[in-house]
Amino acid sequence: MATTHVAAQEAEASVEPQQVVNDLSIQVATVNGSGSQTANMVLLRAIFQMGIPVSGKNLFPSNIAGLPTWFTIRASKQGYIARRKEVDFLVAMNPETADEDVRDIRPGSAVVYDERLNLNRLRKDLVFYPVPFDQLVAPVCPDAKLRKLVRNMIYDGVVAKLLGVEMEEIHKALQKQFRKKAKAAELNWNAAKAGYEFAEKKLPKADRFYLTRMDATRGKIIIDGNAAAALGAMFAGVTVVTWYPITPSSSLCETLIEYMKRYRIDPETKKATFAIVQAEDELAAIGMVLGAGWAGARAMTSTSGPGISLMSEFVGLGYYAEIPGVIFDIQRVGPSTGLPTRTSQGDVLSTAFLSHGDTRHPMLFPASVEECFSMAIAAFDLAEELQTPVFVMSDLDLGMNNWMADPFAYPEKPIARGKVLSKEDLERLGAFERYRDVDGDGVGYRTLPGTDHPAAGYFTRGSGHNAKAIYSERPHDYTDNMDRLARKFETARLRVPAPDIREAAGREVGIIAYGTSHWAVVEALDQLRQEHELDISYCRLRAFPFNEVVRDFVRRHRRVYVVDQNRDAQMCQLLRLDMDAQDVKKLRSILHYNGLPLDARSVTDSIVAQEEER
Amino acid sequence: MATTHVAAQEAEASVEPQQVVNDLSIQVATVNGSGSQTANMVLLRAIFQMGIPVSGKNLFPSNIAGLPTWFTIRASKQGYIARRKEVDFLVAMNPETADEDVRDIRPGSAVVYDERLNLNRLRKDLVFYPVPFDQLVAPVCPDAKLRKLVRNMIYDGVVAKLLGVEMEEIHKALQKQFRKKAKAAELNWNAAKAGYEFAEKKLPKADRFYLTRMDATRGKIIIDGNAAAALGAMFAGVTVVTWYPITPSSSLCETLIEYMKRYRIDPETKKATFAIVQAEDELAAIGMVLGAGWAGARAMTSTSGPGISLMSEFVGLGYYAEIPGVIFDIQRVGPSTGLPTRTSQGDVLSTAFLSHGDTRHPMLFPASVEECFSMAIAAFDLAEELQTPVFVMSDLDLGMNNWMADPFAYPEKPIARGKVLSKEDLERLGAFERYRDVDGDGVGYRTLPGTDHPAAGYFTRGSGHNAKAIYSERPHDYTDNMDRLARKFETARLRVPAPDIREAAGREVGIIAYGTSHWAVVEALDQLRQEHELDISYCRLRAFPFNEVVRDFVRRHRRVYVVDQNRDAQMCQLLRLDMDAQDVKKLRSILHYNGLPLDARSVTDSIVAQEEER
Amino acid sequence: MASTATSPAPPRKVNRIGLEIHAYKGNRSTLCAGCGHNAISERIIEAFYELGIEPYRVAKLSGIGCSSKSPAYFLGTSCGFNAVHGRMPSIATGTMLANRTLLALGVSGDGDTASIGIGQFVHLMRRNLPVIYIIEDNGVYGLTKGQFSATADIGSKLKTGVVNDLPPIDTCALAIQLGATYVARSFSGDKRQLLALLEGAIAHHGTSMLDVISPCVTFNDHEGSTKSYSYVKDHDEPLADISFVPFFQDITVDYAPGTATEITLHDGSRVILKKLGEDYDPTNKVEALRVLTQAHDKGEVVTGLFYVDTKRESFLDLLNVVDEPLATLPESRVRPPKTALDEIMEDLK
Amino acid sequence: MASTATSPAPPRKVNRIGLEIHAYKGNRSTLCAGCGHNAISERIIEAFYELGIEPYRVAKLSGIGCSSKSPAYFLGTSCGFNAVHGRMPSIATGTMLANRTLLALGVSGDGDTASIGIGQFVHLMRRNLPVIYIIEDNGVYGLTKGQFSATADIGSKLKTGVVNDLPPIDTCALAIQLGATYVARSFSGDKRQLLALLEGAIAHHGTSMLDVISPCVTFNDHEGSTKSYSYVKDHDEPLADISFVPFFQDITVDYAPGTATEITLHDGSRVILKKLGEDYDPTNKVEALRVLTQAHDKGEVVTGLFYVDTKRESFLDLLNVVDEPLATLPESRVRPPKTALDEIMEDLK
Ligand SMILES: Cc1ncc(C[n+]2csc(CCOP(=O)(O)OP(=O)(O)O)c2C)c(N)n1
Ligand SMILES: Cc1ncc(C[n+]2csc(CCOP(=O)(O)OP(=O)(O)O)c2C)c(N)n1
Ligand code: SF4
Ligand code: SF4
Ligand SMILES: [Mg+2]
Ligand SMILES: [Mg+2]
Repeated sequence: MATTHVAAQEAEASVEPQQVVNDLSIQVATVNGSGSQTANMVLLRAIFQMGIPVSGKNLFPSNIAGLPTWFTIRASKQGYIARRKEVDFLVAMNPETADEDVRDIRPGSAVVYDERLNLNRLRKDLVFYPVPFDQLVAPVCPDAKLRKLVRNMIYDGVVAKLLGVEMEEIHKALQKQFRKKAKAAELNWNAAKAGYEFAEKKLPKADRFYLTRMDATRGKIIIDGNAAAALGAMFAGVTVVTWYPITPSSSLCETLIEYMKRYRIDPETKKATFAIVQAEDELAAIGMVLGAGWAGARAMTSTSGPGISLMSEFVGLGYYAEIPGVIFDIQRVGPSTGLPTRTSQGDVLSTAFLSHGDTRHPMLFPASVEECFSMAIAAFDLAEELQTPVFVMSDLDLGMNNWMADPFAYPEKPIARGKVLSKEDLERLGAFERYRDVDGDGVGYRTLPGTDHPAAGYFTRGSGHNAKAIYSERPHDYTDNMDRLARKFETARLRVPAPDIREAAGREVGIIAYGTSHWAVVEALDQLRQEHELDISYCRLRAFPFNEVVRDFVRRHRRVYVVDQNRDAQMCQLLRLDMDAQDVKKLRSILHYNGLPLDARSVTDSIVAQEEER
Repeated sequence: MATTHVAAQEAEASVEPQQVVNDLSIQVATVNGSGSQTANMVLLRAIFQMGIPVSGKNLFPSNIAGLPTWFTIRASKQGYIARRKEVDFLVAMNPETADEDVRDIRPGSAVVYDERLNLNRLRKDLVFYPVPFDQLVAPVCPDAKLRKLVRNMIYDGVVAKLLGVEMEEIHKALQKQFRKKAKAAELNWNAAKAGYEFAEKKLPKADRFYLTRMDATRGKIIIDGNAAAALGAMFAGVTVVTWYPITPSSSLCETLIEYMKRYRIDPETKKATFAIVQAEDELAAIGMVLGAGWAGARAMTSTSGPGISLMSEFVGLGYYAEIPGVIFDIQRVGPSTGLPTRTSQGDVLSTAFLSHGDTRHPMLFPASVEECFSMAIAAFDLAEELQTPVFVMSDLDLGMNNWMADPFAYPEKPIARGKVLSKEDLERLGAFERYRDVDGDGVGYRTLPGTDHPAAGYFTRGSGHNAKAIYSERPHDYTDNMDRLARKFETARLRVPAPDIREAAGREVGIIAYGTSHWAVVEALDQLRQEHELDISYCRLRAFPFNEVVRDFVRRHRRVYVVDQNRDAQMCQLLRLDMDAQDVKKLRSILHYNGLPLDARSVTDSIVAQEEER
Repeated sequence: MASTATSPAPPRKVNRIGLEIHAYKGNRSTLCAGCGHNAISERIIEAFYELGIEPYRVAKLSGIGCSSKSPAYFLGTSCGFNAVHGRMPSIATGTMLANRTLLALGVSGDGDTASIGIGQFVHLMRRNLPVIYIIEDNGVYGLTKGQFSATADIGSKLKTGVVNDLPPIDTCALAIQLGATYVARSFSGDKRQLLALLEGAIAHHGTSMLDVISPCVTFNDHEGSTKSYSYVKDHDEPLADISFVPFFQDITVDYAPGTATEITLHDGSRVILKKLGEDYDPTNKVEALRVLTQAHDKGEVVTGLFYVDTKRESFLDLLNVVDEPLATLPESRVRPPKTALDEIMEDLK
Repeated sequence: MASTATSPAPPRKVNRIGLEIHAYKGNRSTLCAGCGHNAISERIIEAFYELGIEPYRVAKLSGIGCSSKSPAYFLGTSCGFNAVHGRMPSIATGTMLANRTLLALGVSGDGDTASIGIGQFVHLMRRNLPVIYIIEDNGVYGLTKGQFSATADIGSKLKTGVVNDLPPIDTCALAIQLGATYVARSFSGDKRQLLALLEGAIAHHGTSMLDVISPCVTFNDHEGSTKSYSYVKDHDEPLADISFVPFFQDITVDYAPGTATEITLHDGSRVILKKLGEDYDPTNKVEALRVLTQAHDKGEVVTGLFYVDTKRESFLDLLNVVDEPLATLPESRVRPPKTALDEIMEDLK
């Protein structure tokens, strides 16, 4: 049980005797379906409530119960919330993976484990804390069936004692977690206490990791990206929602249902100011979105890669027939029988050009839960202003993990519904031409079915029409229309959210990233500055098509690293297509595609290696 | 009826008094469903039989009967078979478009028309030949119901007389067209003769266009690309064919059915050595192909853009699960309610990256009917050797129009079925690992279901497996697999057909084209040389991914024009992604996207303009 | 004789909302002369005219095919959406979700519905969404030149000689089994029956599914097919003659009392069935399926209103959406106030 | 006492082709303990063992879902293909086209079949392709954590409180109507009935569709759902008890003579139905639909073999393909000779 210092296997992993405060990763290894989620959330929340920045990442299998799952909590006084590769504190609850889990961690780390697993036989360079879970759980949980569940709360107590998490915060977090279920809260609290007391008596502190109160989370919230996007959609005034269940997207619509039932029921009639439909599949889901968008609703669907593929034909129709709609793509590793519970940014390229023919689609790339909220709102405005399907490209890491954030700001701008002509407009104008580019921005005016004016009706189809929406196969009508659509995409370029740029002094090297890579990148930028004296500019893409600002960024740097969480450098490819030809050679790729969220060290190492190679 | 020479409106269209021999375009304007196809084919064939190179292009509407349709026959002593914009000889049978048809043609052209249309009132600078069709048809066709049909053959006779097409060849062509239907042949022959005789008596030659026998078509065949591809598939030994009707792809499988019924019935059992299934839709069609490919059949489907979009998810599975299959994409203008009867190369980019996740697919680009045949065969070999879906990217122009060609060469190489382990192999080896890269080319060995050996069975799914095909979610198994798939794509690069290169002396300017653009490009190269003294190198792409040879071509030229029949420069974009970064700036685009086949003049003009701008 | 005074125009014939029949027409048809689909378009024009429906209230939705083109040929001032192949049901669903005050008229073909579109068809029927779903059923793919669809009869032969050996899908039997609440079959040439069925469908509140045998004169007018004009003329076995009584008119239809089953529709209008030969009760699902299954097995075409259920709630009722169109609710009703966001944020702290 | 001589192993229990039951097992299941799907896997293992089918002849095909994962847990040495969601039928069709000597065993879920997959389901049934199609039917999407599928009962409630208000799709009624030739329903916990039905399905030549109620213990084991274990135990109303007599064994099943209907299957084996309470004739389609429609309307679960037709030709027969696997025909039989090409070229000149 004693710590044995051994010669470090790797230089940077060498064990130092100093205390490490508010800077560690806790990994809890369990099997899924064992109810450990509650214990993990309580631990995460308790640390958060102590004012320490945290993030939690759940690595779960594509099955319902019985397979290994890992939950990692990172506490970071610097506020880093990216995944960290290294584990400092392991809670080994899963006999099946315990040996490997123990083998993989750095020397000097600590291991809390079920004493029957005898893990301390495995290594000499770790701190081992054996816990007799069965013994502890029996007295606090008389109902044998529930013990499996309650065991988990015991490790919360043990970890709390060992790391210095305040038990009042555990208690508060438990209350929050269980809300009105007082009995369950009580049971779990007793278990946590039992763990705490055991550790107090039997587990002398032997590792160097500590958590102590600070004040860096005051006023902040914890939420996952899907819930944040759901809130965004609700405050965007969404009226028609269609979906088909798919991990990791389901929770977006499921959370939306909860919120809408609460906040979007007409107070007088008690009727819903929305319709949410679980469709029979993704083809139907997108079809309903287009039908609803055509008829004037703010319509959306949410899915993941397989659904995006199935929506291809319809999305192309949406592009050509110019119908608004918002599609959330919570990206995961492809294909369906791939790794559906692992994160990826693998749909970027195929979504940009989704569908046959000359099609291209605006995409927004939220990096944070705040942006899940604000970009959901922006996406609805864009879709209606541009009259085209708009994609919000989130991912499993953002969508399903819990993130710390500032509370979301209430939208300032009123809802922008684009160029829709009412009965009164038509009375004034006398007539309208659906596909005439009156304003030079490529966007025509539309009417909605049900508009009580004889000139309101028009016939919608793909590209086979002239400016008046009359059937036409004439070559010129076709090219005119296609050129207008191209013009509209140039309008999109100006309207989508601009990138977020942090300029370094030298302007020698730049980095471009998007979505969840952001968190690893900001940490890597610090590492590069501190460890390698490399000061690098950063351009965080927030949308496709790229604004001129992105081209300028590439223009004024010598080398630009593009970070992609996919194998094929998908965003880098899109940039290659869009940057000035002479700048293409500046682009280099940093790729990460093992299904785990990106970590800062991988980015740093890759840049350092490529800079040295140069 | 007399020719009036007026000042030419355009310089190059100035009317010269000399005879023009074996170099003209005949355009027949009719309504579809009026049975003019036969008359047009007979005329085309008759000219062909006179040894004059011809091509025929049918411009038809997306409807069954009653809308305008145009058939253009080009006869060219130089052997040019691309579409030519200019019409020299108009047969105006459609009252609805006649005025416009007459207005659009060049001064000095000739017009054969129904005298009741009074077209000669419209212009003074054309040669008009009025024909009293109703008067002529009655005596040769007593059955009034058939007269609408037979009228068409009258213009064949008139045109034959006026241009000098030999009536024996018309007769021979008629026989060929009607095969055993002697009565129909007879009726039509009488109509043609009536037209001929009328012209002989009443229409003195007043234009300058002539056709005379030459010897440039001996031994050649006439066939459309879909029939050629069908033959390729049959001689490739296809065993499972699934399809869903869609213009312009349907005739591929429909012709294949005809040929297979004739040549692929087992002589002893009278049973079929193939299965052809009309599926309920394209999702089912590709699913059946993958099921059959997995079980060891040479399987194919044929479709067009909307079908490709619907196949997205399954094609991604095919990529990851590594299942052979051949998909013919007879491209048309997108989307479905677009211009389904117009040609396009609009699916190139989306097909290259079809499906979510990191996917990419080999594509072959036939330019000719010969290549429809040979690339169909190559595609099956490639698909099985690479164990992946392979696309053959044809288009409406190639697939549905009639093309002159040399007879196809019987395949020299035996069928290549790739790395399949038999029962005997397994007995020798003892075991196998489905996804182990034994040969370093990224391609593993596979077994087929039904192989009588206990080690033969394995479980197929997407990317969630290790080298032994065992379920795995381990990050390393995933990246290993993805890296091997990337390696396999590098193998594809070496195995796909190499481009066809004709090098100019100067190596200053190059042109890259693919598919049906070829015919306009070769003619444009002559125009550029003759009219502008520009000697340009030509690289005809035959496949994606691009071989190193393509990169070399771009490397050694200063400016490279890429010809695309789509708005978004799709092939140019793929090249931009793949060329050396410093060469990207050499790429320029020539775009053509009005739904009509590309013509040489457009290419020439575009290059000249861009070269001057430089 | 020449007079400069213009004589008063003869009184125009108008419907109850003052519109002439012209207001219900569309573009000139580009379908083949004699195509059954054109006859159906004419009946649609009549039905909407007779019932006096404002054209702006109608949304015409279709998939792809000759049939799916036909919405361009009626109700020219209504909005229309010619979508993608086989997916009209989802477009119709979205449209009605966005604006429940619309009258959705979906037109599809047998290929569009029974082949590629059967999945969306099944689920639309199951939902009982308020929509009129017309299948213009010719047993072939007209627009792609005559391949068999999934409603082609066993043994029917294409002009190319190909014979169909798979049983046809009976869309009426399916619709009934799945939950549609107004299910009928008619023939494009049977003016009276089709008009009455259409008017009943317009008045019905829920999914109305009309399978209309509509011969393709170009590709399917040959012996052996029940969808050819001649076959239908000979074998048509009308199950029940129905006459529709719109609720805003006096009952003027003449029918033999005592042999009638009267059904009251959601809007108060009623459909009256005249019994023909047998006592057919269109509220009996089991019996409807029996009739259809037996006819199917015999290869017979039975026409009439097979099943109607006026009680089952429509999908929009189940969803409990507000009465106004969701599409045009003002911001105040679709964006919750700042206090709501504050409350939620507080809860997440 | 210690002996170096090894005592002879007890005689292994083997089936008619000399294989132990072990040869029919698969990987350890990763489904939830108590999941109905696991019980079905066990019956599949037994059925193939008892009939003595060589595992290499079986192709296991599935879509996506907990149910679709289960093929990994039986017949471990057979080839398997876990494809995409809702599209197992097309994969199965392709597989059988490629190699008609295989025995295709498709496993799907109710979401996989009745929601996203209903289109391919309909067309597979219509084709009567030789395949065993098992729906492991729990009324929910297990793998995505418990949303309703299209077979969920009206009124059943999710753990989240959401109530289903759409009628369930009856896959058996559909299959019968569409042309499947062996259609049955069972319950994962009814060992005897399920085994017998499976054995009958294996011996049947055509599409065998088995809808097996298979409770999801994690997401659907609650009151109000007919797919929960407790509900089924209480309401299960066996229509007929069937015992299977494989053709390679003596008839040893005990059943009351005089109350039996015997059906001879394509391969000569026979299924015997024991009448329970009423005189049920599984060759009568109309009656089958009546029973199912009435049960459906009453919300009852009826189990047994509803319909069997041993005469209808299978899709492969209709296609008239050679007896050998197309997949492995030698080049000489699939590439016509040069003379053929010459002839064709000549014709095109
Ligand atoms: C995804 C897709 N596949 C195929 C087609 C080609 N296509 C157009 S119409 C049609 C069939 C139409 O048949 P049906 O619905 O019966 O209509 P009909 O023309 O007979 O009235 C097909 C297959 C298409 N447009 N889209
Ligand atoms: C195209 C697509 N959409 C959604 C999903 C997500 N998904 C996986 S399994 C499943 C439902 C499975 O339900 P069911 O078929 O009833 O199987 P069960 O898990 O209940 O056995 C869904 C929706 C997917 N894999 N692919
Ligand atoms: S092809 Fe057939 S379905 Fe199409 S318009 Fe002509 S007759 Fe009608
Ligand atoms: S979630 Fe339900 S269906 Fe899935 S394995 Fe568990 S019990 Fe079975
Ligand atoms: Mg049809
Ligand atoms: Mg299920």
